[in-house]
Amino acid sequence: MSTLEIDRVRKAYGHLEVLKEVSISIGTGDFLVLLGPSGCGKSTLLNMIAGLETITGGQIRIAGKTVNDLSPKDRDIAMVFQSYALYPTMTVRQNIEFGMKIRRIAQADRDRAVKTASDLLQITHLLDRKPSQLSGGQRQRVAMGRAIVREPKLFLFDEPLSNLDAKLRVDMRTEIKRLHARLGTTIVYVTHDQIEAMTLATRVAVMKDGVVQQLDEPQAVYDRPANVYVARFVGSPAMNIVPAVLGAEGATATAVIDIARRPAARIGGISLSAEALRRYAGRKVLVGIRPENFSIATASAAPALTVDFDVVEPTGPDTLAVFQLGGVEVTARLPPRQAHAGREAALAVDTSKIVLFDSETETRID
Amino acid sequence: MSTLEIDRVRKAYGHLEVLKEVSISIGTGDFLVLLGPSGCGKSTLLNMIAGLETITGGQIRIAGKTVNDLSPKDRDIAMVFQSYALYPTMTVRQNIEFGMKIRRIAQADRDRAVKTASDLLQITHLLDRKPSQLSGGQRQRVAMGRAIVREPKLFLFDEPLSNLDAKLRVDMRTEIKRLHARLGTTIVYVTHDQIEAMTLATRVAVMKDGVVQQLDEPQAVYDRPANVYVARFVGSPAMNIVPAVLGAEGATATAVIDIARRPAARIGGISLSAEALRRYAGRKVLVGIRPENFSIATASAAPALTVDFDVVEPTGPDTLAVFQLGGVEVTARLPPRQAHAGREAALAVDTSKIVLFDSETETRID
Amino acid sequence: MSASTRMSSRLAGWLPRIVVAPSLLVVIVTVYLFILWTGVISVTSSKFVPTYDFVGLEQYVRLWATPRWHTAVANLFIFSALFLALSTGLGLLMAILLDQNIRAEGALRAIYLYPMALSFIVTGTAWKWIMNPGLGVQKVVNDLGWTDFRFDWITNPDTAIYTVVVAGVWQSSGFAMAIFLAGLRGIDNSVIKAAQIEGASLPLIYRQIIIPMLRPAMLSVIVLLSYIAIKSFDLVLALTNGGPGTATELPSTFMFSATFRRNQMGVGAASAVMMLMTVAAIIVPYLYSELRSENNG
Amino acid sequence: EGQIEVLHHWVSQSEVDALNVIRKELEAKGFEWKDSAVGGMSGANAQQALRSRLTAGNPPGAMQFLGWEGVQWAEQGVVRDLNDLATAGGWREALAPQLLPFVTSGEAFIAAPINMHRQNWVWANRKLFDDAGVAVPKTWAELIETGKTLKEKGIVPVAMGDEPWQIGIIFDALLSDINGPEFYQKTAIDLDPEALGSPEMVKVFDMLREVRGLVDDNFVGRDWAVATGMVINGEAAMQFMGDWAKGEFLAKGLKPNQDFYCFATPGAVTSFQYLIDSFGMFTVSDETVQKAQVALAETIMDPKVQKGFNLIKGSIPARNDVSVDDFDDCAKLGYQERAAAIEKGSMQGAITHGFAAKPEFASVFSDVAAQFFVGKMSSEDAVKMLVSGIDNAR
Amino acid sequence: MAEALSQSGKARLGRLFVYGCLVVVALLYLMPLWVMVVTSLKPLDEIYGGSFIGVPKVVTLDAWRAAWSEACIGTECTGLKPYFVNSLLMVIPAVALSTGIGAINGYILTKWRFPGANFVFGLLLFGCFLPYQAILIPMARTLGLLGLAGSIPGLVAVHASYGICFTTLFFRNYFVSLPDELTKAAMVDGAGFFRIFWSVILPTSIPIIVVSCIWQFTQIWNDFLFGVSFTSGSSSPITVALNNIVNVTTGRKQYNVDMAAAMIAAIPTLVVYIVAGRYFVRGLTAGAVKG
Ligand SMILES: Nc1ncnc2c1ncn2[C@@H]1O[C@H](COP(=O)(O)OP(=O)(O)OP(=O)(O)O)[C@@H](O)[C@H]1O
Ligand SMILES: Nc1ncnc2c1ncn2[C@@H]1O[C@H](COP(=O)(O)OP(=O)(O)OP(=O)(O)O)[C@@H](O)[C@H]1O
Ligand SMILES: [Mg+2]
Ligand SMILES: [Mg+2]
Repeated sequence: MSTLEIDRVRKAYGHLEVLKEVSISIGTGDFLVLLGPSGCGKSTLLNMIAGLETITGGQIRIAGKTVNDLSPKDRDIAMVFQSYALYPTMTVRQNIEFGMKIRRIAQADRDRAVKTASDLLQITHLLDRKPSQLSGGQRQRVAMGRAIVREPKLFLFDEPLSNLDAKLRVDMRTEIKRLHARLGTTIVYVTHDQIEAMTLATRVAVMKDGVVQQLDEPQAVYDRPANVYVARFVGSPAMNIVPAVLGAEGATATAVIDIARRPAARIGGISLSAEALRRYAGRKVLVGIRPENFSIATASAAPALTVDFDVVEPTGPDTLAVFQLGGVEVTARLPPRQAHAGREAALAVDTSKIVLFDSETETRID
Repeated sequence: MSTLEIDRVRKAYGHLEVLKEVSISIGTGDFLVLLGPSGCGKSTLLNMIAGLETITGGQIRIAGKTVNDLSPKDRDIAMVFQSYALYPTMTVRQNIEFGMKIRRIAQADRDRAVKTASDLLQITHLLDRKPSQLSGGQRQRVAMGRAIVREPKLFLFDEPLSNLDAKLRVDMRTEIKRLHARLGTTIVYVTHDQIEAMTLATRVAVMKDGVVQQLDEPQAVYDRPANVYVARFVGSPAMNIVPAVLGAEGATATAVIDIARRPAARIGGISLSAEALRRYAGRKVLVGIRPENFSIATASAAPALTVDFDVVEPTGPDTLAVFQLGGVEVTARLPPRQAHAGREAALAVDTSKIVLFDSETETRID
Repeated sequence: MSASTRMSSRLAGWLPRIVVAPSLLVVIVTVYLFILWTGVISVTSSKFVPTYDFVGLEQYVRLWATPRWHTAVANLFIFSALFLALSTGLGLLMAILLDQNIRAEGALRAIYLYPMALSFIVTGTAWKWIMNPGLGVQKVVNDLGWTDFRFDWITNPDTAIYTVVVAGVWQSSGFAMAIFLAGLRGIDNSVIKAAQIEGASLPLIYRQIIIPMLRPAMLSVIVLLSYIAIKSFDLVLALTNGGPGTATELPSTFMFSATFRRNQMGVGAASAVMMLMTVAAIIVPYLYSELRSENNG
Repeated sequence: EGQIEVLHHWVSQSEVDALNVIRKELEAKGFEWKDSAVGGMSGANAQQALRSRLTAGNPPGAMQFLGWEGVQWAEQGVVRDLNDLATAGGWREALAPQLLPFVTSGEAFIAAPINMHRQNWVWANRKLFDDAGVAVPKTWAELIETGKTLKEKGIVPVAMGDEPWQIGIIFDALLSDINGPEFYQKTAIDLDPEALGSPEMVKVFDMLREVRGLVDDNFVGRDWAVATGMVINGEAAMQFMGDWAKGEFLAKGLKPNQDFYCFATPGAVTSFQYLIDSFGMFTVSDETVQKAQVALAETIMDPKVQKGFNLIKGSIPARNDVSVDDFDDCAKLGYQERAAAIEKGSMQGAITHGFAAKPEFASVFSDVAAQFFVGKMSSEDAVKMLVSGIDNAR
Repeated sequence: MAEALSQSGKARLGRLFVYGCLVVVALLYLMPLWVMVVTSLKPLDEIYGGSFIGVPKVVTLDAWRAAWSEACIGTECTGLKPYFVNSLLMVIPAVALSTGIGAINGYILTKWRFPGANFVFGLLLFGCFLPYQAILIPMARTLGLLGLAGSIPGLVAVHASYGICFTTLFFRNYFVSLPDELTKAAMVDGAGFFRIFWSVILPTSIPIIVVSCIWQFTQIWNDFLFGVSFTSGSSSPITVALNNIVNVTTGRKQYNVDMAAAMIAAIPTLVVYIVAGRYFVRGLTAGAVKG
């Protein structure tokens, strides 16, 4: 268990800069999730932390000690791979033991460690099978078992759940969360699935093209995304980003949004700093509204806009309604059976959750 | 566009019965989703509809005509596969044209059809690429394009989205939904992802081990699952199934549920037919509660039970809280920032959404 | 799981079988019927040309009483074992080395593979010279000053078979290399990374993890090399012509000379049957298990 | 006038030049010669090709026969009877009676012999002999002594290769030279078990072991012509080889008796171990081919052709009645010794090239001799192996 | 996978070692070729003078010229030229036939499986291991009956028949890894048995076609046994002619011509290996790996 500091780290393959001055630092017991689309450099960064890739520039410190020049085995880390990377010719037990064998740990200690880990992960009955005889979820557990027995300072996970089916993914997610709670080890976890990031992390680093866009607690990233990119990437269905013109009404702002074949909608009571209000009044901005912040207008929630539903998708617990707003397609998450395709509807908006972005730089306006 | 009747269809591979008297019938323009876990026989059934597998017993009728002995090309169907099955050596255009070429359709007509389909799917700029040069989502569109140009009576989809990543899956889902609305063709769609089933279907057939468990509208399947299996399979997180003892209170039922280290919870006001009430009063039943039907108790929603939260997973729009109830693990979906791990909480339950199951047969009690 | 399908008309359903039938017929005739024919010859008294008088197992008795045949059988085992072991080992080693991101990989690969392309009718002569103590390697090394150096296996009946092994390995190890290389290219990178993180050294990673993972490639190498070993004919003829004496006789050369040089067609046929039985004893169980496991999987 | 395909295994330069004498003569008669050569393995490849072709029902018009091949094919009834021609051409009278078993089958004449090689020659470098002060040996014991003398001088006494047939040449010679032609008859031809297992046979192997001592260690894989080259170059003193080796000396411009010696392997009775090449005709239905067959047979037996052919090939004519005046000294010597040998009964077919025992037995001789020569087997064991091998092949 | 391994400072020494090994092995492998080349460039006298594997004192191309167009094969002094053509006439149809048939067999055995398909495959596969010496005579008889004896078409038929075993193995193992859905999609599109094979399956099989062609080309081009058994004279393939140049018993060997002839005979296979070698490994990777 230890801290991890990534200090202006760069990585280039020839002329191609894959990571550009990435700086992240987390404390003992933190669960850092690197979140970003494919090719943004997540795995590269993780491999650099592991010592599997050379570092072009900057420093990586584990527990305060610079590890730039240490080989993987001297960094006291364990890693779980997307493909699990189990040794296919060894049994589960041999897979878990392998690292200990190399470090010449006595048989009795090895047995004890295997027992503890396999009990924890409920794979004791699988110890004598080969990986090919396991299901995806079981393989995943074995890969974790292999990591756990090392008792490392730092756990690294590279998209460990993306090969599992939806159902299993949810279960294993909870399991990893529980494991983290129990072991308390510092974890770096790579994923492109924002739900995983949200549920697991204590800290999320959203990356794009080798640059960290935002580093924060998950709910903060969700509620106050640093820019449009993060806003769109985190959350599903994605945050709706609607062009609007900002008006000042006292200390709060009002967004004026065009609606096709109807009068423009006016969403008032958006809180904003006085300075920003001054700067953006009368100018074009981007309004971010999460789907769950729409609701069917009732007595208590006054209607802010009236729209025509385009497509309606019931998901079971909720219904997703798609409609046009400000010239873009917008999704609202509503309770079941309240929305019907092709019908007109009056919607309310939870203005306290609205986020505004500069229409040029696309960064958040506070 | 046409109707599809599957009439007591059976399929056996040697001694292994894969489908056992499956009967499903849908009308013109319906969107039937076959939903079930891996290996339950979904693909087999779809292949039988397509004519790619022989029928061991029973009849399949398309537009009222028995097709048991017709070859695939004579059934007037089109099919989209999980792996897309694009012809790797042909360009996108050639892929889409291939079926028409075989049916000796004139070049001009072919061009027109390709144009229409590719415009519809926004792949016109990709027409001269090879499949290997396309992204997953683009490949998916091409596969659909290939199906669309056939203008078939029936579209068959075999897990068309399961190779896409989460984000893209959501987008393509909406697209398919829209396509169905636009073309109005009858569709049979195979998936093991319940969200897809819920959002797309007009009719869902939930299958298990070659037997149809429930055939109904999606929301009906969600709200009134035929048995515990369906209840657990549809919805994520799954419906909580909690053992309880049923008590009668006037015309409604009360479920009495044990809670560890606390007094038993009594959830009253569950509506039930008089006959069932009589039969089950005082007996053990299974109570089904969906995660979203829990809420933090307030003045208006009276507390039904007090529990200790075990794990808390914020997902962004919601927070999932896990706790023990009736000896099983139960998940509640709550608004963000309202739940904290290790804390006690008073929860309310929306009793109108509760479903009861026989504890032996596991079928729903009405 | 396959697209085994039905078609509307009966004929169409039979089409695959009809198309595969001629090949099957050809193979049944040219392989199985001919094997049967050879089997029949082996129980007749045929000498110069086939005669069809049943003599029981007399030719087999004769065969096993021929010292030359014993030499041939013993040699087949020595040769096959060494040839397989060395070709596989060397092929694997070269494949591993070639897989280290080598700059001139294409050229090197071509060099290792070219012996497969040459007919042994003449490369045999080149090898004969190279291994001749008075002309080849030994002479060169002796001339360089190491006068004690000996490489005269080819002159000694006890060691001559090893020269055949050397030439055989030279010819076939490149092919093994190609298959192993293909296997290595298919191995998941992250397995190696995982082992590295666990602290395994490179040789250890190869020994404990990668080489065991090459089992499918290993199987095909062994099958194809066995095929080459069993058929080795030109190799022996060109290199040693069975000599010195009869020291490098193999069953294939024995069969040929019994049938065509010694007027013992019956004995030749008997030796062919013995060889086929050996091959079948090895190959049939292997085929059976391979095809069965595929059905299950 | 007609076309004839001739299947043969003569592929070296001198062989082909000699063969061209026949071909030209035949073509002068207006026939076309279609050449089918299959070299290698002392004719086994050609044999195998022939067998395939006969099995397929597609025999060539004519085929070169070595040893018992012709007779064996005749027994299968596929060879054309040339009796009419033989009678008309007086073949029987012109040939040594010892040859007849190889060119006749029953009453029928089945092949036309073109030449006769003597196998048991010794070729020696005269200069080396003179320098060492040794003379042409008169007995094997002398030969061994001579060899040892030469060996002390750093000369390889005997040049040879390890091929079984090269070893066989020496074995054949010893078989007759040590124990006389009758012993050769009893063992190599009659396969008398008693003679085969006799102490005399042990002596033959003992002597063969002595010869081994005269051969250098690099003999493995050495071609006979390379060995001849060693004698020519003065690296080696002697070689046991058939008269085809003579061509190598003559090609270098060396003169018999002046630069090199040619003498028969030494024995109490000088033996003449021969092999002949003959051509047989297969029964075919095509009449033009039949005509060509007759023409070819006549050409081969034409004394003029035999002379021309053998002048090139290094052998002597199969016919006894062809003058050898134009031939070199070695050939003349061979011609004379043949006449003597016919009388003394020491003109005998060579085992090694299949003119004594049938192939299944001949190969046992060659197996045993070769294994003995290259290995460390005792003479007694070799004899035992020979007896049981011959028994097994019966 | 190699990148994963190469890193760190001391790696340099390791790489030196790797290159060292590779080059040494390569040199050993080239040794026979070098012997052949230098020998082919020497005059015959130099060779018989005792210089076998040394550098030539006099370099001459006479041997190459002789081998190509002057050397006598029997009494026909045409060199290898006409036989080279014969071999081409034999190898091209034989490779095409066996590859084509193997491809369609593999297609049927994977995509149109019928009861007993595995058994059929097993029957074909066992044919790979037949010692050919054992079947020469029956094959000769069969060719005679078919009227194909002694001709190039006959030889093509023989090679194609035995080639089927190997090519079927190659293609089957490759096609097993092609998704069945491809065939299904084409069927739904209305394509029939042959159309699917021709338009969908075959174009995806380039790597394995290359493997099959290389293997077959090498085997057939270098075959001597069938060539000598089933052809004669001027219809012989190049290996038989080569044998006739090389395999001299009671004549004098022309080593330089022998070596030149051998290399001429090997040129097509060498070219095939070098040109297609890249696809060879790729093709093996793609599917032929399973025995
Ligand atoms: N060895 C390499 N040489 C050159 N470029 C590379 C190399 N390895 C990775 N890259 C590039 O670096 C970028 C980042 O790769 P990386 O594997 O870190 O992405 P990622 O975020 O893990 O994506 P994914 O979600 O697909 O795994 C990509 O554009 C990739 O093409
Ligand atoms: N050719 C076959 N021979 C024997 N059994 C088969 C064959 N094809 C499929 N099965 C079996 O039939 C059952 C149903 O298979 P099917 O492919 O229809 O499942 P599925 O519901 O589509 O699953 P998945 O979601 O994994 O695609 C499985 O148990 C499978 O093993
Ligand atoms: Mg990655
Ligand atoms: Mg399926």
